[in-house]
Parts: sequence; C-alpha cells; structure tokens
Amino acid sequence: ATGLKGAPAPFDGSKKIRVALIRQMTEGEFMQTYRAGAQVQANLLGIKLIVFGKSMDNQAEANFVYQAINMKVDGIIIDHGLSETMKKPAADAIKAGIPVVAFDVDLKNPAIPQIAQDDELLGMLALKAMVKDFNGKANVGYVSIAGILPLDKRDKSWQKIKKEYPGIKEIVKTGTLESPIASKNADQVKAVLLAHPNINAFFAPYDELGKGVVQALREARKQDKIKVYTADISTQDIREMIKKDSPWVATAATNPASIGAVSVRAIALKIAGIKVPKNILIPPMLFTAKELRKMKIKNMNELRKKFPSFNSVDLLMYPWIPVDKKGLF
Amino acid sequence: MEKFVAFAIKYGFLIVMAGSFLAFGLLEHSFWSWSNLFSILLGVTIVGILAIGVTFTLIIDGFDLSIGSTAAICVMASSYVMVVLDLNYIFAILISILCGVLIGLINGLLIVKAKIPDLLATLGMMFLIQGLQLIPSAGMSIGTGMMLANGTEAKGEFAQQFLYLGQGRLFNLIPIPVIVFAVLAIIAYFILQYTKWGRILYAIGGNEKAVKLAGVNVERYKIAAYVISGTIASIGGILLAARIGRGDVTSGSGLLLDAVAGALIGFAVLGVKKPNALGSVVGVVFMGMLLNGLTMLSLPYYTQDFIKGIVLVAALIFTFGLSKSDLSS
Amino acid sequence: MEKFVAFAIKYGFLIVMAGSFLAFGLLEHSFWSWSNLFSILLGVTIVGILAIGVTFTLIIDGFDLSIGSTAAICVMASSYVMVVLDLNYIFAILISILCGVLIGLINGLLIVKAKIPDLLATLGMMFLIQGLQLIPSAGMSIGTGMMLANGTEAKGEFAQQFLYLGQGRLFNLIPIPVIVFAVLAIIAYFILQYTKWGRILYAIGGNEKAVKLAGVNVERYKIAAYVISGTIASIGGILLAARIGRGDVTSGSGLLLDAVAGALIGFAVLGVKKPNALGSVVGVVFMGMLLNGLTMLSLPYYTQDFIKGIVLVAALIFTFGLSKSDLSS
Amino acid sequence: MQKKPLIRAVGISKRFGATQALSDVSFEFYDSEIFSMVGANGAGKSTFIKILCGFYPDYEGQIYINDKLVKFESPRDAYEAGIQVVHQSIEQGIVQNMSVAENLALEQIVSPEASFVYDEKKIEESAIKIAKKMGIEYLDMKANIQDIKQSEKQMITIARALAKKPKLLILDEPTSSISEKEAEVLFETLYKLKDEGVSILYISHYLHEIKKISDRVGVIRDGKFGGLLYQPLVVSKIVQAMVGDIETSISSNSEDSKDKKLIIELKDLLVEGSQTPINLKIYSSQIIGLIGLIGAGKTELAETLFGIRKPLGGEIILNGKSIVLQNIHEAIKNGIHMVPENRTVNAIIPQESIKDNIILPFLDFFSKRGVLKPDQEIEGADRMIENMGIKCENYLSSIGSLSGGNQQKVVVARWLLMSHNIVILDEPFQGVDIKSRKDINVYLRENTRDSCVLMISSDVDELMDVCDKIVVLNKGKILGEEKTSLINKDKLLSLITQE
Ligand SMILES: Nc1ncnc2c1ncn2[C@@H]1O[C@H](COP(=O)(O)OP(=O)(O)OP(=O)(O)O)[C@@H](O)[C@H]1O
Ligand SMILES: Nc1ncnc2c1ncn2[C@@H]1O[C@H](COP(=O)(O)OP(=O)(O)OP(=O)(O)O)[C@@H](O)[C@H]1O
Ligand SMILES: [Mg+2]
Ligand SMILES: [Mg+2]
Repeated sequence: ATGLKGAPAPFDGSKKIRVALIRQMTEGEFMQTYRAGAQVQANLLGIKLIVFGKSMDNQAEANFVYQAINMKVDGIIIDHGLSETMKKPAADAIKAGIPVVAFDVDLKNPAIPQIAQDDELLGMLALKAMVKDFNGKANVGYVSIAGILPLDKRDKSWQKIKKEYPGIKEIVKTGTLESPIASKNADQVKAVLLAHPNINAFFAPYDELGKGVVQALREARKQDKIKVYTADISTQDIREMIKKDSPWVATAATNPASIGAVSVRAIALKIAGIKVPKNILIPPMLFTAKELRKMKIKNMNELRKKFPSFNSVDLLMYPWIPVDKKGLF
Repeated sequence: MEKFVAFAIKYGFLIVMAGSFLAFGLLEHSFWSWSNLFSILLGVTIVGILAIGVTFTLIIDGFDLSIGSTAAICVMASSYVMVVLDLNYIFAILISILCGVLIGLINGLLIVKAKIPDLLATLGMMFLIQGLQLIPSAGMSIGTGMMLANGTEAKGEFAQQFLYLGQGRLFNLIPIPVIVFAVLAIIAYFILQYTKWGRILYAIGGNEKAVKLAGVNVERYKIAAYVISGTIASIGGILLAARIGRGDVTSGSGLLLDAVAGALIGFAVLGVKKPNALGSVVGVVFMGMLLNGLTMLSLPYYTQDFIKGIVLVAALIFTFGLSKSDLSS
Repeated sequence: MEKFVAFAIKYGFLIVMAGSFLAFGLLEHSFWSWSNLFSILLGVTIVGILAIGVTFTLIIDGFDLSIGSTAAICVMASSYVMVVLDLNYIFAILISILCGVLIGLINGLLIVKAKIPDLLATLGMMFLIQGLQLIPSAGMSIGTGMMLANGTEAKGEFAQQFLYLGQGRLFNLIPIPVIVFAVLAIIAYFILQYTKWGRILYAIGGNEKAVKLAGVNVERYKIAAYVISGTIASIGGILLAARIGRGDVTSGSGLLLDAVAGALIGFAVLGVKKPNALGSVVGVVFMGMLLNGLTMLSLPYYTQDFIKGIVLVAALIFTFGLSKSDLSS
Repeated sequence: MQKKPLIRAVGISKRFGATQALSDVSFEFYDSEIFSMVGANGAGKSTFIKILCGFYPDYEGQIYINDKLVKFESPRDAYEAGIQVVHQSIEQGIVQNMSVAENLALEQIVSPEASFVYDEKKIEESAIKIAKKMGIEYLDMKANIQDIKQSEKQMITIARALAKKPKLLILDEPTSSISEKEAEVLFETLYKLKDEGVSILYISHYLHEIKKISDRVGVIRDGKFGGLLYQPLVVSKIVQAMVGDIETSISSNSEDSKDKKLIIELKDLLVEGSQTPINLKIYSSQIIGLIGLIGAGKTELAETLFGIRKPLGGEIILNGKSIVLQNIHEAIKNGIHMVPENRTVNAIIPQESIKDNIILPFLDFFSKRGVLKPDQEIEGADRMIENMGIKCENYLSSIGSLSGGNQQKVVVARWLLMSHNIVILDEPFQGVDIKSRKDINVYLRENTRDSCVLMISSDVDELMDVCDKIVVLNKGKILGEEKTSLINKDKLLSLITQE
C-alpha cells in the first residue's frame, strides 16, 4: 500500500490495516449514515473496514468480537451494545493486543476510549425547545421504549424536565419497536390521540418514532394542532420538517457520519500508538423547522454545508489524517 | 346443551370480539368514532392483505413464509423505481407486482416441481429475498436525496398519485388502503366460497391425490396458490411503500408473524376450523382492535402482547376445546 | 447413474457444506483456526439448542412457535431472580427451567386436550409469553442498578458462576455453552435414534392413530414432546442470559426463525427428509459457518441473507429435487 | 354346553352428534369360537368394535370380561385386557415413514416392557417371527412401508394383531383388500387360534366367508340388535336378518351384441410392465368383469385407460376413433370415468361434504365462468344419495363421518353422476354390504344403455352378480373370456390362478 504522508507506522504504508466495525444494529438511517461516515474515513486512511452485524442480536455481537480477534484485525470499533455483554469480549480483545474503541456503549475498561453522543443533552435540547414553545405548560404524549440504552439516557432528561417544569405533563406513554416502526407507532399514536384529545405536544426521542407520530397526526388531521419534538436527523426527516404544515417543529441531533469518522480516527490513533482521550463526547445541535425552512435546507448535504459545526466535528484531527473535503463531515 | 355448545363453537370467537368491542367503547367513547374505526382498519390493512394471501397457501395445506419479505422487497422495488430510476409510478406498481408474481412462481415451482416441502422452500426464499432487497441500495433506505453510489443525489420523488394509494381518503374518511383491502377480501372470499377454483383448492388441501384422480391439474393449482399469495403480498408491499413514503429497509420484518397469526385465528371464526378468507380478515381486524383499544385505555405497551395472547388462547379453547368430535372412519 | 443420484441426495448437502468450509479457509486462513471454529459453534449454540427442541415437536408432526419467546422469558426470569430478588443463581436456573417446563406443558395441554392445532396454540402462547416477560420489569431491561417500582435501585448481580455458563471456557478454548450444546445434541440424537421413545415419537408423526390403536398413550408422548421443547428452550434462555449478562427485553426476537430454519435445513442433511437431531445441529452450524465466513470475507451484511438463501435453496433442490420418486398410482 | 362368556357387552349405545350409531346393543363372546358380526353399511359394526377396544371411551352400557365390569379409557387398556383389533381402514393400522419390520413389531417397540434402547436387530428378528404367522416373511423387512402393496399392508396389520396371543381378536373387514389365496391363509390361522382358545369377532360383507367360518353370527340392524344366527348358516337367512328381503337376480341385458355399438376397443394395447398386448372390445350396455389375482395388472390396465399411465404400444379406440390420452382430464373429457381402488388414499376428501365429494370431477359442468351453481349441485348430489342409498344425515355431512361402506358408495356415485362412455370400477365393492351392492348393480344395469362398464375385482361372485361377461387377466395377459351365463367356476378359477 502507498502510505500517508508524514504518518506514523503502520499508516506509512508498512502494513495493510484491517479494522473491524462491530455493530448491534444495522438498520435505520442513523446506523446507515454512521457506517457511511466510518467507511469514508477508513478509505481515506487506507484502512480495510470489515463490518460485522446482525440486527439486534446481542450474543451474535459478542461472538463477532471473538471472530475479529481470530482474524487478527488491527483494531476493533464496537458500535452500541449491552455493556454487560460486551465488556468481557472487549477485554479479551485488549488482552489479545488489539486496540478497541467504543461508541455509545460503556465497556468499563480504562484501555478503551469511549465515544458517545451526549444522549442526555440530546434529549434536553429538544425538550428545552418544547418548554420554550409552550411557555412551560404542555400536555405531552411521550413516545419511547424502555430498555434501549440511548433512549433510556434520553429518558433521564425527560424525567428531569418534568420535575423542573410542573406544567409539562406526561399525559400518556406509548411506543413500540415492532417493525415497520413508523406505521406501527402511527397506529398506536392515533389511538392515543382519540383517547387523549388534550395532548398538544409529542416528545419522541428517536426519529423513527417521530416519523410515526407525524404520520399519525397527518392521518388524524391534527398536524396543525400538535407539535412534535424528536432527536436525530436525516434527509427524510428534513424533508418532512420543512413541509409547510409539518407538526415536526424541532429535533436535536448529532451528525452520525461525523461520529463514524471520529470512531475510525480514534481507532487509527490507537493503532498508531497515539494517546486518545478516554471520553470523547459528540455534542448535539438543535434544529428547528423554522430555521431549516428559512435557510432553504432540503437535505443532509445542505445541512452540513450550512452548519459547518455540525458538518465537521473537529475531534481527533491530525495533519496526517486526511478528511473528506466534499463536506460529508 | 348440545345446541349451546354448537352455538358457542360457531359464535364464540365473534362473541369475544363483540364483547371487547363493547367494553372498549364503554370505557372510552371515542373508540366508537368512525374515524377511530377506520383507523383500526387502516392499521391492519397491510397485515390483513398478507393474511389473505397466506390463506390461499394454507388452504392447499401449504405455507408461505416469504410473504413478509415479498412485501418488503416490493417496498424497496417501488421506491427504487421512483426515487433512484426516477420513473413513473405506474412502473413502480407494475414492477412490484411483477416481483410478487415471480416470487410466487418460484415458490410454486420449488414446491411442486422440485418437491421441496413448503415450509422449507418458502423459508429459503424468505432469506433470499430479504437479502436481495438490500442489494440495489447497498442496505440503505431509499428516499429522495439519498446519496447514490456514483456520488450524486437521488432526485426522483414518490409520485403524489402513488402516495395517495397509501395516504388518501375517500369522502375525506375512508382510507384508500382500506378500500383496497376490502376489495381484495371480497374477491378472495368470493373465489374461495363460490367458485370452482376455491372448491378445488380446498379439495387439494384435503386429499391431493383424490383431486388428481378427479382429473384436475393439481400442480397448476398449487403453483397458482403461491402466485396468488406472492401477488397479494406485493400489493401489500405497494400500499406499505405508499404509506411510509420511502423505501424503509426494516419494513417487512414484523409482517409475517402478524399475518400468519391473523390467518390462523381465522380458523376459529365461525368455527369453520379451516383456513378461510373471512376468518383471516376478522382475525387481523380483531388483533388491530385489541391493540387500538388497549392503547386507548393507556395500558402500557408491554401488557398488550400479553392480553393479545390471553384473548387468542381463550378464543381458541372456545372453538376447538368444546368440539370433541374427531373424524375417524 | 442412479447410484450417483442417490449419493447426491444423501451427501449433497454435506458436500456443499464441506465445499464452503474449504473455500472460506482458502480465502481467509484464520477461518480454519481452532478458536474461530469454536467461535462459529459458540455463535450458534443458542439457536442450535432451540433447534433441537423444535425438532422434537416437528417429529410428532407438530410445531412449536413459542421457543423463541420461551428462551426470552427465561432470560428475563433469571435476571429478575438474581438482580431484583437478589437470590442465588441456582434459583435463577431452577425457576427458568420451571418456566420452560410449564410453558411446554401448557402448550401440550392446549394441543392435546383442548385440541387446538399446534401452530395456533403455540402462536397464542408466543404472544402471551412475549407480553408476560415484560410485565415484572414494566418493560424495562433488567440490570444491576435499575430503578425499581418502589424507587430503590436493584442491588442484585449476575453471579459469576452464572456468567461462567455463558462466557467461560474449558481449557481456555472450548466455550461452556458449546459443551452444553454438544451434550444436549448427543442426548437428543441418542434418544431419537436409539431408544423406544424416539421410535414412538417418529411413529406418532407417521400415523398418530395407528400408534394409539397399538396401545400407546399418544397424548402423553405429545405433551412430553412439547415439554421437552419448552425445557430445552429454557436451557437456551439460561445460556443466553449468561452470555449477555443482562435481562435484555429484545433478546428473543431473532431466535425462532433461525432455529426453525436450522431444523428445517436438517431435513436435507443425509437426505433423510424428516426432522432429525443431527440434521438440526448441522443445519444451524451450517448457517453459522456461512455467516462467519462471509463476514470474514467482508461481504457486506446485506448480501449475507441473500447468499444464505441461495445456498439453502440450492441444497434443498439437491436433496428433494433429485429424488423423483412419487408413488403415482 | 353352558359355557360362561368371556366377554359380555351389555346395552351399548353411542351417538355422534345427531346420529345414533348404536342403541342398546348386547353381545356375548365365548372363547374358542368365531363370532361373526354382520350388518348393512352404517349399521354400527365399526363403532361397536371401537367401543370394545377402548377407542371411544364415552359410550353408554357395560362391558364385562369374565364377569368383571371394565371401562376402557384408551386402546392401551383394551390391549392390556387381551383385546386385539385389526381395523377396517388399513391406513389406520400402518405407520408411514417406518420400515416393514417396525410396522410388524410396532407393539413390541411401544410396549412398556420393551427395552429402553432400541435394538434394530432384535426388532427385525421378532418382526420376521410375526410375519411368519401370516406367511409374509418374504417381505423385505428394511423396506419402507410405502413401497409395498396394499394387500401386504393388510397382512401386516393382521400379523401384528396375532403377535401376542389375544383373548379376543377382532377383525373388521380384513379380507376386503386381500385375495382369496391370502384369505385362505388367514382362515387357517383363525382356526388354529380358535383351537387354542381364542375368541374371534369377525366382521365382513363376504357372506360366503361368514357362512364358512362362523360358529355364530350376530346381526346389527340400524344400530340395534338384529338377532343371532347359529350353525348351520344359510346365506339367504343372514341377508334377511341384515337387510330384509332383497331381489336376488338382476336381469342381464340381451345376450347378443349384434345391434350394440362398439364403444371401446383395446387393440394390442401394451400396458407398462407387461409384455403381452391386450385386446378387448366392450359394446354399449355391456358390463364386463375383469378378474385376476392381486398383482395381475388389473389396476395398471385401468390406469392406462384413464390416462394415468402411458401405454407402451397399441391403441385405444373409443367410438371408432383412436385416442391418445395425455392425462386424466382428457380421459374424463372423452367420457372415460374411473372409480379408483383404495378409497381412503385415492378418492375421499375427508373434511368435505358428500356433495362436494360427489361433484368434484365435474365442477366445470356445475359452474358458469367459474362460479358454482349451488342448486344444480344439490340436485345432483341428492339424486346420487338417493340412487346409491347412501346412509347419511344430508348432503352436507362430511364424508369422513360416514361408515366405510357408505364412503365407498359416495365414491362410486361421483363417477356415475354424469353421463359417460365407459366407467371403470376398480374394486368398487370394498366394504359395501350385500344390499347396497345389489342396489348399485341394479343402478348400473338400468343406466348402462349407451355406455358400458368395466368392473374390476378379484372376487368371482361379485362379478358374477352383474356382469355380462368376465375376462380373466393373469400376469398382464388375457387368458380367456366367457359369458357369465356359461361360466364354469372351476375353470375360471384355474385360469385365474394358473402360473
Ligand atoms: N366419527 C363419526 N362422526 C359422526 N358419525 C359417525 C362417526 N363414525 C361413525 N359415524 C356414523 O355412525 C354410523 C355407524 O357407523 P359404523 O362405521 O359403525 O358403520 P359400519 O357398520 O361399520 O358400516 P360399514 O359396513 O360401512 O363399515 C354411521 O351412520 C356413521 O355415519
Ligand atoms: N406401489 C407399487 N410399488 C411397487 N410395485 C407395484 C406397486 N403397485 C403395483 N405394483 C406392481 O405392479 C404389478 C401390477 O399391479 P396392479 O396394482 O396393477 O395389480 P392389480 O391386478 O390391480 O392388483 P390389485 O388387486 O392389488 O389392485 C404388480 O405385480 C405389483 O407388484
Ligand atoms: Mg365399518
Ligand atoms: Mg388393483
């Protein structure tokens, strides 16, 4: 391989580098964009990225770590997972001399840098927007599922907000992960709407759930009466938000592509033997429909262009690490 | 007494259903509103359509495990045609139906010509299709603005007419998918109940050899049953695509079990104890109604599956447990 | 020629399997390493154990759709016992197995006494259990430190001995779950092949009435088959809990289809064309091997299902398509 | 000789929904006797023995063994008490997917005393021992049960019942699908068992068998006790007790076939598996009997005429035109109908109604652009129920709930429903009682004008009752044919059995 200019070994071309990306979930736009970002960064670094994943199969995820160890890859990125399940395999990988970085899963190992999107903040940003829009008084339908780590973290913000603003009331909680997620949730939300006509806002801290809420509101023709607050963003989400009559008013998000890229950079640094901070937190941003409409943003590309800070998370940048110049992140 | 038992067997399920209908409405009046009733119907259309398809294969004593993934691949195919290829929505519909027909045909040929047991053949196809649907878009969901392999953005859009299929309403009340569902259900009911084709399908399920010796080309009928199943599944897929408005890769996974459940519950309706179109429709509507009603009563989502199970088992005991006759010659 | 066909039918599947084994190893040498081979086995243990269970019900011409959720509820039950109730892990194991036995018993009674068709009865149970497992923890995953209803934190822990069942290794190489799997497989193989119980189960599958008329208490055997299936599923669940170390609510979802697929593929192994323990084991190992090998070759995850499907269908055509014997008279 | 009865069944009654299958029937069985039970189709014979062997635990009445009241909850209980049964339907007795040996030794395999570990060798040894009792030890013990002939399956079920010497042996129409030669083996075995003290309950519609082997005959009539008959037995008396008076002779159509039309001609027809070409002419209004031992190739000939098998050579000429049949559908279009042998496997669709079973091959006729015409269907079904004397509630009853003989009548009715050129009946009287047989024969005779009938059987008497002419088939070769009126039975039998 032709090495990178000024790069430390083994990125100087002395070796073909293979990195395993081991995932808990493979589906959904967030996951796909994360992967795309990781892939682009890996290509730029000359890393062969091997993606392991079987949708929502925790024990398979643990197995994949061992498989990666067997393959003697140069580094492992663990993307989501249960910390109880993954901490031992991860420790075993470290023992086998393979560096590991983790995204959104706490592997409880000092040798493993933790990359995380700040889920609590993510939830908080969206909720703060709600509090502002409603002057601290809203009847909220909460659409979420317990037991999913990022959602549980976002739930903490919701509990905090409810305590802080007694005017914000949880009228009902619903939500399902059954697929097709959007339409299944739409069906539930429609039923909720009829039973609780006093709801005037929805908090759905995951965009797939949010899409379900929006679909329900449209089908129940209540899109002008109720506002929706979510987390995460994607081209499809933007297209919905900028519609004239969209009830979807705000979403808090990080750029999954950037996180993917940061994850790859982190593992590359570990492989090169360069110190990486223990905790790398990706800050989220709030996007409101009004803003998006005003700036004529129609898709992720334009979003990245017009919000450079969202576009490129300046973490773990080194002169020898090339980054994508087309503005993917 | 005997009459009572016969009555219970025949109407037991419907009585349970009517009872829940009453109970939900009394506890929550908006349950009975027209818009909610249509919302229940809308919620079950896709699953219901697939259940009709699977009924045809159950009747010939076969099984089609690939219906869910057939619907899913049609979601992807129609999105691909409209969004990536930027073709007219008519093509999207035609190509999707073609997919359904083709899959059904292959299933039929595998079962009839290669003599592979139905469960096995359709399971193989299920995996195959599940994989195939991901390939054109490299595992990504398909939506306008998505990044294509050549680096450009997909410019095609879901046609308004297409979306109308999933989201439109007649008289501002009756959702179009519900109409499609109803039409399909009536056609299926009519064919199975009042035509020679239906009679032959049932007879094949009872004793294939006897039907062969009555001069019927049994193979052709069996293949036809799978083609019908595939085609109906593709119609379900088209409606699903039109409802969610994008090529969501996760859309197919939950459909299979629910459709099969509906068709199986259908055995108990009117105590017929065999697969039948009316029963399948009632079965899925029943499940949809339970889900809707329980959500309205704010029962937590995690109790709903449980209640669904309890009611299902109770209805089954009613229908099957009471009738002790056992054909024996 | 005829001999060749007979050979192909008998060994076709195994040849395909050996071929893929060779191909993977040649393309990626580490595929053949001991640790990787055990990693493949480890990856399929849970599914494999469930496949053994479902084989018992398939043999009596029944079906158990509830195995996946039985395993899942055992994950939740053992976590609940250890984490929430803070009891000894022995109780966790006993209670889980009790769950499995009980579920199997109910299934058996529903089918034998209430005469509900197998698919229907176990489907109902599947929903019921899926719901039930969520109730004690109100839909939350169970892990140390979780918030309990009374506001305190759960203090129990997964016992080390319990975790060892899922994560330990013998001689630092052979994973404990693989040993459990192997032992169960051998016992099942022995019972089905070499004992009168096995003969009777097969005979019941061949002609229940004849066996009944021969003086066998068929009902008891049928119930036993479901109890065995449930019990084996609960063992799978215990291992799963020990592997993921947490009462994860999503853990059961993919198990059913994979286990059924394995058992069905087993029909093709050695051309026996009927459910058999050896075949089921080979079937799941085959699927695990494909997954492992294809990931090693960095085939994107979205092509893997496709390839799995293609290989499965090919193997089936081999086994069933070649044998043309069809008593035509 | 006031012996004490071994088994007494007192006041047995049983209902199936609206059908009172048995009411207040009592019989006594002594050891060392052959007790035959006769009754018309649907009289309740099979039901009676299913009660006796524990298959239906919910009945009214009492059963005493050696004066002790017993109540069987399952076939196992009856088996333990020494009651062994060979059921009417062979399919009920054999286990698919198992080998011949396993089927023979089934009871051994499943008995509680059986060794826990399955010993294939031992099972095979005892299977051969069991097979010897019925002289079928020549069978390949490892063969799959699906690959052997129907008659051999029947012999297996009988042999199995003899495996452990029973107190009471019940045989429900055991000879309906075996040949006379095999029946002889069976009777010899029964005599031997009788000498050893076994009580035998024998059910059959072959009254000459009944006459030959029975010590006493019990009659069931419409589910009720119909009397007892003692030696010496007279067939006409038995018939009288079973069904009342019936006409004994059926007028044969005029003898000469000069003014008759030739309907079907087989010209040098070479049937699969046979080397000898077959020549046969059948004229309008003729009923031709085809007789031969089991395995003579009768069914294969029938199947060739029905388009199931391709002839290897020769011609089938129908109404003067040579026809080539690609499939069954074409045969039916050409007015060739066939009642196949072995109704359970080949003909009945158990859950469906009598009407649907009868109409099945002619759905095109009973529908318009695919939509069925229910009125005509019902009319057709009712007509055939009436003509065939099918005992049922109505045309909606499922065929599976009928008695064996009545099921057979439905199957025959199916193929007589529509007009045809020729109807082939392959063993049409399996399990049909004597009266119904007469009824069907009369119907055939009256309705065979412009058409003809080819009736296949391995029983001479069945054919003599109605046929104008009997053709002997032996190993695929026609050895001779003779007008029924001129038949010399001995000569016929020697032709049939000639090696
Ligand atoms: N499982 C059943 N369900 C409903 N009706 C039944 C059932 N079994 C038998 N019957 C009815 O009970 C009556 C007696 O039937 P059974 O089989 O005992 O007659 P059979 O004397 O053995 O006649 P055959 O000589 O035709 O075998 C018939 O009217 C039959 O239709
Ligand atoms: N299923 C089968 N498997 C193997 N051989 C068969 C099978 N069926 C028929 N045969 C053979 O074909 C030959 C002709 O059989 P066929 O059934 O035509 O005889 P048949 O005269 O009709 O006898 P049956 O009275 O048993 O119906 C016999 O020698 C028999 O051994
Ligand atoms: Mg009978
Ligand atoms: Mg024959």
